[in-house]
Amino acid sequence: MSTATFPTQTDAAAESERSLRMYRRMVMIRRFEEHVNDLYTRALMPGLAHLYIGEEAVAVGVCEALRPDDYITSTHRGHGHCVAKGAALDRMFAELLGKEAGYCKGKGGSMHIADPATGNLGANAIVAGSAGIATGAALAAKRLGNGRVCVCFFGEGALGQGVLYEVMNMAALWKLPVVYLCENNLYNEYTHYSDTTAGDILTRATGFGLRAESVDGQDVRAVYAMAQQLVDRAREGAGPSFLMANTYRFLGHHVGDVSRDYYRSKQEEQNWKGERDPIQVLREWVVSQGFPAANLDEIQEEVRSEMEKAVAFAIAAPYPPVNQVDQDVYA
Amino acid sequence: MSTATFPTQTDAAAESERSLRMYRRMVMIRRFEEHVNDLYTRALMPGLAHLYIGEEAVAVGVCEALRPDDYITSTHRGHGHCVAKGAALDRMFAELLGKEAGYCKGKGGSMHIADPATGNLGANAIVAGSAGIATGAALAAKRLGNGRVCVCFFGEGALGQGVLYEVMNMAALWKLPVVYLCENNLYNEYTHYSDTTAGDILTRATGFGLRAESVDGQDVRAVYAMAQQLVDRAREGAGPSFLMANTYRFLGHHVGDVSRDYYRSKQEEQNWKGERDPIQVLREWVVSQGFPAANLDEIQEEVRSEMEKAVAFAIAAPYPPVNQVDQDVYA
Amino acid sequence: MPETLTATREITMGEAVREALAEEMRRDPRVFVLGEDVAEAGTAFKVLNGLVNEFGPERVLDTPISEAGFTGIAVGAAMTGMRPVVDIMFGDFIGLTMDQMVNQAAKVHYMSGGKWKVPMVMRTTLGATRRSAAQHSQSLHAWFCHIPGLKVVLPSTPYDAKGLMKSAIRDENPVVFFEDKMMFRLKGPVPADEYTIPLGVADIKREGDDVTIVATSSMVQVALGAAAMLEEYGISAEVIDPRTLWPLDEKTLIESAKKTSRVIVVDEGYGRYGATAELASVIAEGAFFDLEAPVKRIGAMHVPIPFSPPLEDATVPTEKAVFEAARVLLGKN
Amino acid sequence: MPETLTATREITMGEAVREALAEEMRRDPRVFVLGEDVAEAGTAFKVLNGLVNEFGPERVLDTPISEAGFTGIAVGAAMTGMRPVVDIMFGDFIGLTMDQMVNQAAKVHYMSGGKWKVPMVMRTTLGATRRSAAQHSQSLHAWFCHIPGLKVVLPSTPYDAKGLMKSAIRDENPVVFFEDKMMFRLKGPVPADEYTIPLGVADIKREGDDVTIVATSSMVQVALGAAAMLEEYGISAEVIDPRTLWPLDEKTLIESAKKTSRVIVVDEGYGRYGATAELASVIAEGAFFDLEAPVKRIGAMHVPIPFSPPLEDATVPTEKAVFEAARVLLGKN
Ligand SMILES: Cc1ncc(C[n+]2csc(CCOP(=O)(O)OP(=O)(O)O)c2C)c(N)n1
Ligand SMILES: Cc1ncc(C[n+]2csc(CCOP(=O)(O)OP(=O)(O)O)c2C)c(N)n1
Ligand SMILES: [Mg+2]
Ligand SMILES: [Mg+2]
Repeated sequence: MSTATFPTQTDAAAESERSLRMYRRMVMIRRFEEHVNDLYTRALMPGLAHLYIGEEAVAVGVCEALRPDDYITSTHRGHGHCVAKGAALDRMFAELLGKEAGYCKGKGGSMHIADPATGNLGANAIVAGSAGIATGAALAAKRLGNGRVCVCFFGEGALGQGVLYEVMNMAALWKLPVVYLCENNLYNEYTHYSDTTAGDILTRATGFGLRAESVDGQDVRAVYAMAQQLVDRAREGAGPSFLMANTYRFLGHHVGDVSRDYYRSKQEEQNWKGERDPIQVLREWVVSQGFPAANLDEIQEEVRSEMEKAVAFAIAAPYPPVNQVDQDVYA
Repeated sequence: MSTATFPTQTDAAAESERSLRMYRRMVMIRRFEEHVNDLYTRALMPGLAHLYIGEEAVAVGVCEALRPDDYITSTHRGHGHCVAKGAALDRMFAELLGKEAGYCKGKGGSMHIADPATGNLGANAIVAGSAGIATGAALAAKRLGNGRVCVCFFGEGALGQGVLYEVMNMAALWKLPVVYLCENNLYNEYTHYSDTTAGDILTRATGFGLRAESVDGQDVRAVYAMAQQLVDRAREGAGPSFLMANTYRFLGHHVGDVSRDYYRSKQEEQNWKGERDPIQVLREWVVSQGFPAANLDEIQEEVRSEMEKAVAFAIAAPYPPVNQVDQDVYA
Repeated sequence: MPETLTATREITMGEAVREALAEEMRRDPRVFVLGEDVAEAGTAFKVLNGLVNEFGPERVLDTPISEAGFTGIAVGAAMTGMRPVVDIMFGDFIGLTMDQMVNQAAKVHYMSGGKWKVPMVMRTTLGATRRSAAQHSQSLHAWFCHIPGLKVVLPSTPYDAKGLMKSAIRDENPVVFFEDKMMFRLKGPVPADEYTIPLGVADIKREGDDVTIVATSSMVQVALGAAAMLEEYGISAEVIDPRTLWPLDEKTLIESAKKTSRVIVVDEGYGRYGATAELASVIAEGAFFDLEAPVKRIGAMHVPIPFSPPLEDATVPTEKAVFEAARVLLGKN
Repeated sequence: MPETLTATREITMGEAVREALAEEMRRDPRVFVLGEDVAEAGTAFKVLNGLVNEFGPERVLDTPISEAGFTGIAVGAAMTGMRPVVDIMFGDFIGLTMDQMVNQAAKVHYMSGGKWKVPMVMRTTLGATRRSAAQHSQSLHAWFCHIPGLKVVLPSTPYDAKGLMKSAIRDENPVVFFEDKMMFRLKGPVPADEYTIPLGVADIKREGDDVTIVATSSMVQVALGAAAMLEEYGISAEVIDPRTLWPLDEKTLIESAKKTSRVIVVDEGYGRYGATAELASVIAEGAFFDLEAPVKRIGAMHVPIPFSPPLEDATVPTEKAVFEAARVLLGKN
């Protein structure tokens, strides 16, 4: 997990340390999602699973710019955000399997992981559903003067929801420390975003008084650099911003979405996977900096075994007793 | 009421004819609202009344650019729109008094006047509540190929409502013949719009892919000219637009809002009333064109007596019988 | 179901809905569908698969993720000559549309003194046990039932779904049509010939003498299952499906209650302040002096719907719960 | 009301609400109000007049006209250390907030396995007869009552309003607080000393033996008026105000029903699928064998609320209607 103590990018040692940390996080997310796919396919995981594979650089680059006590809100495609913000893998898997040891005691599942300890206000299964929550957390941070920033992750599909503009307007009026992080992976489910999004996305944000930027969402270093600017700015009281990270989900909208030809070509998928894999992009950069590839492989290995332990923990964990069903309705 | 057969502005005779027609309409609205104020103060009118005095040029200039079968949607401050679109005064007053002879048989009242005969889809007491309806009417017009255009009137307060952006996005995607007409009278009830509106209004509309313009809302000729452009454009299939008319309500948010010092100065009101009265502005122009002021006075006189008849009709009209209360719930 | 049917096939509930839409779209060019991923994707539940091929993308219109916006657009289009069918993927999302449905769609006709009409249908879903958690599992139809100006339909079989959908589309009013997500693959007999089912007529799904089970949507199958179990115990249960909660066929419910003198009402909405309360009240009002016991209400547990399978299962009314309630009611437990 | 009160003044319901807010804002710096025109204007109903002078514009925060957005902001602020009181000017506008209230506020605690809490209050209004027509007159509290995770308060006197508002603000859950627009000027005794009223405790507004009238909010005064009329006919009516519809004090309702054996439930929401159905069902379930007749429900007529005064008046339950219902129930008509 990042802490606010790292020096600036000019420090080469810190930069390579950061790169390795981000590499590890991205690999963690990738492996996590592969296990989810596997658990799902083996009918061990109930419900639906929306995988983040291909988009890892966004969550990791952004969360690298955050303090542990900063807030995030997440989406139906939220595993990556949770991992990037520092969630424990075993408790995440347990939640996905509906086990009592999960982050939400099994009550939330894949789409609702929340964790006060890592500032995770919760994934949300309503598209744009957390825009208000994120903005409110920023308002509270400002009022309480605790210096926290909130990042509101959402897919470009959320640009269809009016509530997003309502809260961006208020965030701008009140100069709230919030970054609206639009993960543009080109598709709202099975529909290309150009069929659902008129005009120009960044101009929209500018029109509501936000600083608006876009970034290559497959380049974790670029994401980090831009996110850090916007987070710093928010923390300093300069107000909200909007960052569009251009990315791509390598797999289906959810695990069951396997025949995708009717909405996008295999060629398109191949291009992204082959040329724009965020893990590969970072790996190439790291190696180009003279860092031995073996260390990266070691990271991969470490993550692999960590992950297997976490999965085993979750599989072995018990379901919540049925009498817990009416607990936690009221505080 | 306008018809589409008038020649362009270059035709001087037509232009002066149009100016007189617009003058008459503005005076009608002014007189109408004065009577409303009077009826309300005399406790003859139930409920609340939101007067349009000061903003007459907007409704009149815009509706001058519309065909009789074009649609409008209106707001809580809707009397002006209804009159401008050609509603009968007696039935309007009757509705305001809750009488059976009213446009809605007394069921709607001041905030819900609707009239298929003049293409009035209805006033709406939910801020931005008719944005969806207006856009849907434009969709139907396009599908049915009837060449109609819809103008969606709303106050700048409606810019706070997300649904407006949702439907503007769809209107732009589908190139619908709709004009979003923002009447910026500077206040959302008792709050200045700059306290509720971040960024830049026209940039917002541009960001959603709409052609965006603003116009002096006190100059009915300017409003008409700009509206005609945008309406023609919509009718030709070039898609939606957004027009902000800068205007001012001369009186309170509603009839009971008499002590306004806490949110705006008397000086501000005086400036607008003294220098930017839309009726006076047009009168000066008409006179400057060599048209005798006596004719304008005659119009005033005609409107006055027409209005008195309409009010008398409404006062004399009976309430609906109570057994009508559960009629019209279902079609 | 009518007595004489030629060429009755077994089709699924999803197919029945699709057929209804396709037939009405052929019959009436003003009918069109709009919603998220309705076209090529045929909705998240694939219920509309293929419609876009026949009718094209203008009549099977993909929208942005803007439930309030496109519901509002449907209201306006309905007022001005079209007959839109709005698709709201999950019933949980109706919260986003309440202003459009309740302050606009439901009131336009009345507020305009009967001048404007809003002939539209909102199709949406209800039902839990898909492990979809609290925001994708609710059965919120009670909200709409509360609102004058709306009609509310909850089909429980393919036959009903098709006939009721056709009536909903032809209705001159806003109609909300709730489909149980878990029943899309349920098969049942559906005539190949054209038919409609009027809104406001309950259906006796099973005749019986000892106890009346009034059940809606997903709960009809549950009630029938319970009735079968009860039969083994020598208890004869009548199962009644109101089919439309508004208009409500009070007469059929009350007559059955008078006959059996014991009534259970089962609905998958939350049990408190839900549809069961109205149904129970209507029955109590109409058959009070014939009832041997208070109407027994069974709804979803009053908790947000949990993800974990054993917890989720505990929140939904089951055959066993209905079976046991009936035995208690009859003093045979 | 407690027995021993020092320094009880007569204040209006609006003043009582304002006092509650002011006291809680003094007590707890995390409490703040947000909504449209709440600051200088003190809300459309002037209930918050002066608050901004004491607490400043950050704690009495004017918002844009964005009900969904600022309700969502309140949810997030509540989760992260603040205690927001959201002001929704007219209860008719809650349709815009349903997703935020129901899918977010109500479920955050449960979905997070009890980790996050949402201590917020939504203040809004109900009640007709202001000639405000169909979009500004509704009493839609039944929607929220249906949703697990929310609490719903409907005060009927200045005393209750103050004590319940203070409890609502201190509650760790989302609470929706409905105030009757027509009662803001109603005066009543309110102690100067600090007090709170727990949520979930009904209040017997008037004791009686022959018939129980359960009434909410605006209808409590109507019920008391009817009770006075009944008294002249020698009928002794008990008037019970549940005060909170969730949690619901079932016991008090049922005990009174058992005592009088005849019950009327009056609520200003639409009469179908509304609060009266649940209250009647709870009473029927708990006191069935003591009831002489079915619980009589009286709600608003099932029509959009009309503007025209004679029509609007016909839609709202009146003293006379309650009086007559009671006489019918007692066979004394
Ligand atoms: C309010 C709402 N409408 C519809 C859905 C169904 N839905 C789930 S994900 C999704 C697409 C979201 O697209 P995007 O925001 O781009 O996120 P992505 O899946 O691409 O990460 C939709 C329509 C929903 N969950 N919530
Ligand atoms: C959804 C909704 N929220 C709040 C209100 C209360 N309200 C009525 S008019 C108004 C201000 C509207 O301002 P604007 O849109 O600028 O129109 P104007 O009154 O200036 O013409 C408000 C907040 C409402 N009617 N609907
Ligand atoms: Mg996407
Ligand atoms: Mg304004």
